[in-house]
Amino acid sequence: MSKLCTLSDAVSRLIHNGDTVYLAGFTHLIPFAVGHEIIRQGKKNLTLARATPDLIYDQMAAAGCARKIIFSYMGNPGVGSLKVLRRMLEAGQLEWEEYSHFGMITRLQAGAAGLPFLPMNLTAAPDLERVNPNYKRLTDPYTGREVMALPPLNPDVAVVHVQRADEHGNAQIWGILGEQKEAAFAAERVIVTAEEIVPEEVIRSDPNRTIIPEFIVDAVCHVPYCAHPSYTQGYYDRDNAFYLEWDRISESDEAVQDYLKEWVYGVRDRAEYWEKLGEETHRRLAVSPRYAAPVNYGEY
Amino acid sequence: MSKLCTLSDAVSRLIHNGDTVYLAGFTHLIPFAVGHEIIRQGKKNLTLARATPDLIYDQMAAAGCARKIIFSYMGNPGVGSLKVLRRMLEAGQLEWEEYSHFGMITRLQAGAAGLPFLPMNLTAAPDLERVNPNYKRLTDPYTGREVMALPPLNPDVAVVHVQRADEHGNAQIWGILGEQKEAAFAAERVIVTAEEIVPEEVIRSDPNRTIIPEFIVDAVCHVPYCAHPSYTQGYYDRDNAFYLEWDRISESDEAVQDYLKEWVYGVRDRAEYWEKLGEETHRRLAVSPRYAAPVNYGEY
Amino acid sequence: MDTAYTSSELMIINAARLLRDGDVVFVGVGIPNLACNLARRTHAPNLYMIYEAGVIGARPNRLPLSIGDPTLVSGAAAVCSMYDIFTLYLQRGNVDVGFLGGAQIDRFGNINATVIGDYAHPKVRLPGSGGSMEIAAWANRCYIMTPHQKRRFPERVDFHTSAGFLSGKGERQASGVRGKGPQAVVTNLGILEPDENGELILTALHAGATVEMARENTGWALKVAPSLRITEPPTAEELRILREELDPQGIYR
Amino acid sequence: MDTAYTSSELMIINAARLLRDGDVVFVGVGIPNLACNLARRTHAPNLYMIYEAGVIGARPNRLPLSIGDPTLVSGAAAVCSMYDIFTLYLQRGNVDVGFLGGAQIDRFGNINATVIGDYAHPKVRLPGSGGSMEIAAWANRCYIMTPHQKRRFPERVDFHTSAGFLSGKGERQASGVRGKGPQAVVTNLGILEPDENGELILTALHAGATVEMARENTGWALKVAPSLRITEPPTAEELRILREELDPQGIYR
Repeated sequence: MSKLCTLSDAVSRLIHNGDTVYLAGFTHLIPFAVGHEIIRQGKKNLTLARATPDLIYDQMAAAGCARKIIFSYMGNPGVGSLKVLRRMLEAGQLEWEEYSHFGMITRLQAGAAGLPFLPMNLTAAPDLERVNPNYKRLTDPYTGREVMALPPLNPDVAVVHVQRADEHGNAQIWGILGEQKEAAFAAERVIVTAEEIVPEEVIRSDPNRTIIPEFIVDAVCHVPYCAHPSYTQGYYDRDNAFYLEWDRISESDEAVQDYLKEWVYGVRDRAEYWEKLGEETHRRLAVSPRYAAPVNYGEY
Repeated sequence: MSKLCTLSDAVSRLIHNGDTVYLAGFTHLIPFAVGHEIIRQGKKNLTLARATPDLIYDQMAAAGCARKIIFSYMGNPGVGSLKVLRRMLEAGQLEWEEYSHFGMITRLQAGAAGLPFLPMNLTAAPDLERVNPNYKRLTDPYTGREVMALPPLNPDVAVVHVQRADEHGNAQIWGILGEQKEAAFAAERVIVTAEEIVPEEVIRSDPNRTIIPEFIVDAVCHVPYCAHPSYTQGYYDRDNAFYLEWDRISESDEAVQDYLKEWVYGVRDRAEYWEKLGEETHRRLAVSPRYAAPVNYGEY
Repeated sequence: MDTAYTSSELMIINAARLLRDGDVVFVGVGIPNLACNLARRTHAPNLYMIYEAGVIGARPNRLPLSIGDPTLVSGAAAVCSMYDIFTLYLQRGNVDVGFLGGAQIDRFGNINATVIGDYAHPKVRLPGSGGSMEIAAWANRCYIMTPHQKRRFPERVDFHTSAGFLSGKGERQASGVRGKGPQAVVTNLGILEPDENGELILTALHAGATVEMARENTGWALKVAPSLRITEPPTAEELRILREELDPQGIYR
Repeated sequence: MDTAYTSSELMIINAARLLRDGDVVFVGVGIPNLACNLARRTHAPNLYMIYEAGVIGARPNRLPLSIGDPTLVSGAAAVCSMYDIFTLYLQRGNVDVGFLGGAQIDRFGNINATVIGDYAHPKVRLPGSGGSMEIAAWANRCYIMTPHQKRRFPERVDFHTSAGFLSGKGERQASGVRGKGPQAVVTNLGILEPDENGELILTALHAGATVEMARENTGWALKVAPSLRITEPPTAEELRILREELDPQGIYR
């Protein structure tokens, strides 16, 4: 059964006001186009969960989509701080819930695995445990020593961008894997966006590459360049210049709103956004090929 | 640093009498050649751990290598029972420790992850918990409900057969993954055997395919056809005829000893074993190619 | 074509009919595998087959002879580790149907695949749980296919390898396990299904079998459903697919 | 070549010298990345670089500008998930060295990367732990690189994001965490190392820096090691590699 639909349709149908959403991707494959579509559709009161909120949650928070943020590193990767979120947290305008990276992905892993909690070794750093009551202590029944635990995180919706998927939702990723698989299995609903929609024979030629199986996927959207200014390994480079530029834009609320007006509200979809970026940017982000060595599965 | 050595050298140097060894592979990539070399070197008092002991532990137990077996399914896959192990267990000649598959791999995962235990949801089947004191109950601190737990399994040695590895030990697998990665990370020492030793550029052309990184590997051995009568995806087929034949051989201890005499003690190494199998078997197990679709990582 | 059929064919065909289009099925080798492939080729084209070896959406070109046969992998939709298959798929609740087997199935659908006799000094040492302890607990529905023999259907199993309804449906529900438990036991004589207490009762007979035959071959006082029905005989098309396409060598006939 | 050098170059070169051949290092971006790459090109050719993004054995062709830069992946030995990198690699004890940073480092090497002021009503909201809470606990050894400023070296951190020696070495040892904790803090003035109680004391000065400068820029009564040494100045070769090969655009100069 084909689950192909437009991104606008997927967001309107599967993401509701008040949902907890997880736009997955650790620096790689961040689904910016989906964040922008959520902004355009004016979704409200979302809980935005991501290990690294990155620029996309700065933008969504600035657009008024967010009620709360769940995170483990609130920085502009390689640049500095996320100034919109920082201002909102310092001003008490946004609820938050905070973990270390390992705590965050432990919650996702528990959610994906259908477990009521997962243990972690102690870290001797007490303050995050003190301020976040989700951290609990347990006694290891084998050694009598204490461990920390966290409960599952099961977002209402996970969004995962991938290099290629078939129309059923079987999806393949290479490069940095981050928490893509865990977020998809933990979530109640899954939107897959893909650089390329390929015949299922392509997916089935390399089953070990598949991260997400079709039957947990609700919508498949063909969204080339979905990840810009983040990147898609093998398809286009990270736009480091924009990450630096955002550091300046996000200095002021006015500049942020101007940015949203021009680059989010002012374009219909990702195709128009990409075209608007212009040929010089396209050239700058283009990548020459470097192929994986062949792999033979054998005809059995 | 190259870790290439002969299999005989690796077994002699890294596997000691009394060790707990984990020859990994769920039906796929079972390192039969390593089991045979362990038999030839007369290792004693081993604890043999494997989810599915398969024919190789039947043979190693028959050869007198084993003191104890740790398992979760003691069958001849697709055929019936493992008659040597069954006779020894029924006669009280071998200690054993038993799990479900999930219990077994939960122990390996805890061992690999450096955790003192991992929880599992209850199964309402009480008897395995009753006879194996390693199963313990915990109270989930979030819901107040009970869960089961198991402690880590950290074998002294894991043996993992792979399609290809570089001389440093970076190893790649495709096809059924079983518990290969978990066994390698859980173990204190790791022996990698490979169908092909390839230049590190081949491995590094496709880093997402790498299951085991070099720095946890102690020895790399080039052992083509290591897995027969099990198989290596893309390289040769499973020898179902031999799995059926073992069902007959293992009816009697005499036939088993005759088999060992001819096919284990009677050959110097795997190359001689494979040659002895003969051309008709080689032809029967040959596989025609079916390649994975190309994947572009990009030159950055 | 010979329209007579064997006990195995009868069980396979009746089990296939229990599967629903779109079901995600945890498949074993042997006759459950044939039942699933038959269902895919008849009324359930979207049946999704997954294997405890970590293979997802397999489309085998030949009859797989073990649960880890390479033909399951070539052309599959995905492969994952064993830890992932038991957590992300099974424990998370993504598996609709599991097939179970064992040496003993008792009055409440509990299964023994571990030992006959005392555990520490077994009379017969069986293979053990494998995946079945968790499949029986966490798959939404389970089915069992077994020859109808008194020694296979004791009042109570010697060893409780995987859960049916324990001592009754209430006990399973109170245990908090997520699956609904065994929904049907398909034998060569008919079909047993749990009643409202979780006790297996005779709900269907195959043409030619009788209530007396079923009772004689069951180790407890077998109840008969008021709505006892006769199963539809295998159709020529079902037999053709089974014999010509799925098991041309007749390995499981 | 200009053999004068910046504070950053001085810190990078001195940190590089602390790495040992064969170390498995959890690398961050920025100056720790440069220190590791410099060590690989000088005395530690077998340094093994891994990244919290799940990249193992990276050999970047260009200077990575974020921890998830695609140049880290192309040509790497392996890629794994974040859950795997924090469990199989870090928690399992496979990581020899971690680099840490933060807004505050206190007398016992504890680090604050979370907030200045009250947590619920922060004066300054910092990025938070990321991987550092677990790196500080579980890597065998940790190093810190930071400019030597009084506000960065308070007597006690406002928020305890990651563990140094807590209130002293005994307390860390009693906590049962596996790593040995921070082994050195490299600043633009010199190097601080933990004494037998886990208190950071001045063990080295760079040429031109004085004990007084270090004391004035430290928020606690800084002790000086009896064996205080002067670090070797950067060599021309170290500066050449850093400037010509690793950071030709001078981004981190």
